[in-house]
Amino acid sequence: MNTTNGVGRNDLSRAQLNDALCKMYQIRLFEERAEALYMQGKIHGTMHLSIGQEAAAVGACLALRADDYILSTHRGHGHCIAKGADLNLMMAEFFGKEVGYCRGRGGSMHIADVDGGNLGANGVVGGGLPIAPGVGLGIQMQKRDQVCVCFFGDGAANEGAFHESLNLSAIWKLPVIYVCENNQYGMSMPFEKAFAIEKISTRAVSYGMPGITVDGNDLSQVYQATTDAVARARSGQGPSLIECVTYRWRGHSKSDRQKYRTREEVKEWQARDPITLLRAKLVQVGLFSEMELDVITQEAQQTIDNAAAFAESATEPDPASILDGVYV
Amino acid sequence: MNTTNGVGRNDLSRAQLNDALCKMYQIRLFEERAEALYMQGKIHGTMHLSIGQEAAAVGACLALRADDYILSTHRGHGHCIAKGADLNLMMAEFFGKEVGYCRGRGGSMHIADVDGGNLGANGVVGGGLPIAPGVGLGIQMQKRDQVCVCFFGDGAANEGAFHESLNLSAIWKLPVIYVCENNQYGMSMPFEKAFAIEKISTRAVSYGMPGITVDGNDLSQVYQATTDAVARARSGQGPSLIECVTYRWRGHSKSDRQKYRTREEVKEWQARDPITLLRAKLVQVGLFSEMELDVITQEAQQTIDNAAAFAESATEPDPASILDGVYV
Amino acid sequence: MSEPREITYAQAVREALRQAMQRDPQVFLLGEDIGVYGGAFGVTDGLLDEFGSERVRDTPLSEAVIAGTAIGAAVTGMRPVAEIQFMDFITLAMEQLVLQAAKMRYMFGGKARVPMVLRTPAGSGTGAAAQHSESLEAWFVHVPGLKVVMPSTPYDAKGLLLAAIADDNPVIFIEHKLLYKTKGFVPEEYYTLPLATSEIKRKGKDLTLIATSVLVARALEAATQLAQEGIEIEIIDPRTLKPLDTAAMIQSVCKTGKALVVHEAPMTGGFGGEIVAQLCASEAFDFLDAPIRRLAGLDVPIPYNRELEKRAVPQVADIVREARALVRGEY
Amino acid sequence: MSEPREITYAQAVREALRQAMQRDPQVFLLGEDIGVYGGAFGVTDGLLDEFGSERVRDTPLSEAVIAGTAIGAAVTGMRPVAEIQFMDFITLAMEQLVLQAAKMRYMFGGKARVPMVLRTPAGSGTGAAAQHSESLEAWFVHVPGLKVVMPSTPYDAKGLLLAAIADDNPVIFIEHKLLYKTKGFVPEEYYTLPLATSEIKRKGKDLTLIATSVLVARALEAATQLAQEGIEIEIIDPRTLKPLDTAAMIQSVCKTGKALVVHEAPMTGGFGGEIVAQLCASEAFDFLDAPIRRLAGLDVPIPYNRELEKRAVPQVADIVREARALVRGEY
Ligand SMILES: Cc1ncc(C[n+]2csc(CCOP(=O)(O)OP(=O)(O)O)c2C)c(N)n1
Ligand SMILES: Cc1ncc(C[n+]2csc(CCOP(=O)(O)OP(=O)(O)O)c2C)c(N)n1
Ligand SMILES: [Mg+2]
Ligand SMILES: [Mg+2]
Repeated sequence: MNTTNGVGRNDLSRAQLNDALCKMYQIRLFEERAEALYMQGKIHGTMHLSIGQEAAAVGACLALRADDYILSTHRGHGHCIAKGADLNLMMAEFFGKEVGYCRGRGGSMHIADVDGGNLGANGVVGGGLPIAPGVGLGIQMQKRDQVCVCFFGDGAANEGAFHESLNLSAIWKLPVIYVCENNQYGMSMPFEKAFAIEKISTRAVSYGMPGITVDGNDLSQVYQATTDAVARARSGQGPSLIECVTYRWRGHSKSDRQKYRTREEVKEWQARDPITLLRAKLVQVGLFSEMELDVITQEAQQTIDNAAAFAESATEPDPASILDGVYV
Repeated sequence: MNTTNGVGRNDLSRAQLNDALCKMYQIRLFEERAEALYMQGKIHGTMHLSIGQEAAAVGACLALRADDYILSTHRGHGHCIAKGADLNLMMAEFFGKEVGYCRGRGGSMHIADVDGGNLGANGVVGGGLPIAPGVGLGIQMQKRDQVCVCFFGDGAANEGAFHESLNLSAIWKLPVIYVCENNQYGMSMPFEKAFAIEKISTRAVSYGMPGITVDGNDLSQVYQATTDAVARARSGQGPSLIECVTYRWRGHSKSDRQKYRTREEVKEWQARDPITLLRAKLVQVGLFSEMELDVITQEAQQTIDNAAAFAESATEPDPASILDGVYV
Repeated sequence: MSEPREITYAQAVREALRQAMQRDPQVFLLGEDIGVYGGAFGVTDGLLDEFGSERVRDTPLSEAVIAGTAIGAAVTGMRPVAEIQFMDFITLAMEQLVLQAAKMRYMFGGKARVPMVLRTPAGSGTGAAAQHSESLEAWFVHVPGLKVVMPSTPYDAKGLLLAAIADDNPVIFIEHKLLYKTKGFVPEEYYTLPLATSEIKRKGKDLTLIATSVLVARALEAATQLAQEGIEIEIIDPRTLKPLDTAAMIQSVCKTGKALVVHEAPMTGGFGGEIVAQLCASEAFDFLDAPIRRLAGLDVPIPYNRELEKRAVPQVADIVREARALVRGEY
Repeated sequence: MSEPREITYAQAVREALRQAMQRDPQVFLLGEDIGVYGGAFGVTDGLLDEFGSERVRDTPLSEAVIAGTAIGAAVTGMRPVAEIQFMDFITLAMEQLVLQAAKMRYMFGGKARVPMVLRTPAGSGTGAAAQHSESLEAWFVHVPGLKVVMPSTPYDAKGLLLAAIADDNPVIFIEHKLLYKTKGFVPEEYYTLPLATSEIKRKGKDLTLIATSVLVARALEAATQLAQEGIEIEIIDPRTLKPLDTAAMIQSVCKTGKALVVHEAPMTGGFGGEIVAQLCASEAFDFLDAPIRRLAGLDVPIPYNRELEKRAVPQVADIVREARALVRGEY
């Protein structure tokens, strides 16, 4: 069956679209809540919000099976939710609670859900890149048909790790999909100053793999590119590089005065809100009514409220357990 | 004046060609001698011979001024001689003598001639790559008009350092010329297995710099490509990548059984000896007679004989001086 | 001499950078987000405006090449001061720092100079968890050819940084995130402190406590508490870990007969072992009336949870407890 | 049990790799030139023929990704044994080893396993100079989450490597180039030695000498010479540096009253400091009748010149001299 519902070339079912929109809302609302809780002093440390980038995380993960893997980044809440994390355990981790995904040891920057195929956020920019071929190799050598999506930012694409990783995956034809979220900045470093090229996807040429740049705020473009790359990877044809052009609305982290960009620029990108865009499209093609979409939003809101309540009431780790898990 | 003497588009004077051929012979003969001395147990450690690759080293350095810089590699004798090293001090270093370029501390893998613009061989594959932008930056910030040639192998082109280095030089338009000596192998790893692309020069695209592949056994091709790149660099237009396709005749180092390649392959490449090719061309265009060329060869031989004698009779470092030079 | 003036540790570092750049046109800065952003901890704030983007250079995310660029610029006549945004990420620059910067001069028979400084903030206490809290000074102490500086006060930070920049060797200059906002007296004028002089931060007769970086302040607080019990602790800060000035420590231990070494990095394989070993091999050995002890971080990646994070490294109460036990002869 | 049989250290390592691969299909090898070349020191010779290129994987020159690939494969169910061709180049893989492999399990709340081994040859003595002679074990000892093994004999090499491969934690397995050709008794069958048991390599009553890797053999030779003078040295090899088994050392020092720690790596910041500190804090302290001393490499990059290279690290004569002085009470 090759009918199209108008939301992209690949056939996305109503259920899938429902799920995708719900997850995009969950990401947005989860991060807004986390931010507020941080302001209230209930969450400490730092966090990197991906508000504005929801379509990239959800679009890419929508093309995955539950048993596929992802490697995430410091800006990883979206990936985590998109891959199907339990929001309660996730929020509990932000609170540093024992029941959190990492028993309170990891926090925002290290959330992982190994059983759910999320091999972890990463505090090191580009830190997941060298691991990606290993995940691909583990899959290949064990003759499974999973794939691994390795997320990273535009900034990470200038780390040496990028080069070594893409080359190894290419020469060994490993089932890895490299998804670069080009949100225009590596902290304060604008894309144009860090690169002497127009598109990061150009770099695929160096490794003999396909490279494509898509509108990272358009769920269906991300989904389609990833679906193609997944098909390639699953059938043993090797890795691909996908560049999702997008933008982060918030500062880099909690200490950013944002002197490197203008309000106007932020506003321009906010006018292309990936959630608003998807909503509009879903109504336009007649798949959902505005009311149905509001219900999705409310449901998402509810899961966040529940998560915050769950996390706040959960218990702290026992200090005596501090050494647990350093070694097996 | 844009006349051509038939040995390439750029005008190479008779004196330059004389010098070039002499240096190619010196490299060949120096290495053959060093190899023999190693077999006799007079030189210890290990060494990486560049026999068969002489045109790349000499062609690139021929395009440089005496005050330009090079960063060399573990297979660096050729670069060192091409950049104008004193063969006596070089050979003395192989013998580990006090008068050697590195006071006997460095040996084959670390020969440097900082005053002569050779910033050192390097025991780390790709070790010079991250340093290259720094040399370029030192030149740029001090408003000098020198350039830096950074040599590296095909194997090194897969180190993360390659990526970071080329990108930084590109975005800052640094006067660096990246000369990749693709001799088909990184130790035992054949080019085709380590790369999923046909030409390393393709990778220039990732950094928005010009990339070119030349016959590394043809002195004039290497010289021309380097001359173009040097002109670009000196005039503030930034870096270039030049791939010299060549071949090493000897094993990787002194412990190589060469099981990864065939004798036939070696023979095919030996049939394209860069020295023989240059000699033939010089005679063919009528610039030198066979007899004149024999004189050059003999002169080269003489410098090597002298160097070996000088080195052998030089004195050992004083063991009490062992800590000299760890700090300034 | 100017009026006494209190500024923060971050300001002291910035002032050192500014004065070094004013005095010497060869000095320049490079690193991630050091320009308009002012550095992840605001240390370089304002320097871009003052010196321009030629001398305050924002780099891409390429730590190996940040180190390498510093080396190349240094060897060709500049005096780069590079920043690695968190000490954790110095792991990406180890080859350049250890195999190139540290060895270049020696390998080349003394015929090159690598006058570079690499600044980096270390330590835990900010809730940033395991990959943003490293204290890796011990690694660099183990590398011949490098110098390692680790100031604990604004005054030391300024004087030692200016000395490091003036030094012709590669220097790893380790700042501490929790110290950035601490204040202290700092002269306005340019001054340097020699690289290799420890300082007695507090006089005492009962115990010699050797502490580094953020632990110096905690040790001072512990000493104040213990003074109320009549226990007088002498606190020595090596300030420069390599080269290390052990004279004051040895003298002090000869007097007190007891020594406690305190640092934040994990105990096992930490810098404390080096101090213990040097004391042990010195004339102080004969004066010891208790084992030399170490109080240091647990052998654990720094956890995110606030309480666990605190437990992972020595706090004031831990120092009080340990020092008291040692003085009371409980070991 | 099979007949006593002598094989080399390199053969012992190879035999361990072979037996591990035979027993467990998840075990595989990756590294530079480990296939048809057989490894830079011939250690993996023949394994490609036996197990094929799927399980004996030649990589490009990409050390960071060699380590990362091992991590990724380990976390998804394999048991990779990676090789870094010379320990020097582990500097290119530090981020992956220290920030990822070592911390992953802890950061993830104990919910991941990283059963990988990273083998690498260390040490000087081959004339390969400063960038091919590193002994960096002390760095890894300082990293919570890693284990560090450093065998000194063929027997230990085989048993410890098999244990390392069977271990569910990341293990840095440090071989020594000069040991590869040394021979010793090695059982043919599969056996493991626990990761954390030191061994008394020689009994003696006058001095406890703790040595690692190539220095164990030199210490044994020194002990033989000293025995002719009536000095009986007890030699202990920790074998596994992390976790470290100090029981035998402490017991020995309680008996001899004197300790000398010997290693090849530069003295300053080396592993010796850790041993001194642990002994110092143990019950052995009260039995010491001389300062604990260290004999280690000079603080110098390894020089090329043969004679200088030898001087840079402890030789038999140095051990004899140092041990004799310590026993004679000259310190
Ligand atoms: C190796 C490393 N260097 C520096 C940092 C500090 N840092 C964290 S995020 C960041 C910018 C990353 O940019 P990018 O990859 O584009 O991701 P984004 O933050 O835009 O999502 C920096 C400099 C780090 N965490 N890791
Ligand atoms: C970082 C690093 N990894 C490995 C080695 C060991 N090694 C020395 S040369 C070499 C091959 C290098 O290949 P290439 O760059 O093509 O240079 P070539 O030897 O062919 O001239 C290897 C693996 C090294 N010296 N440095
Ligand atoms: Mg970005
Ligand atoms: Mg090659």
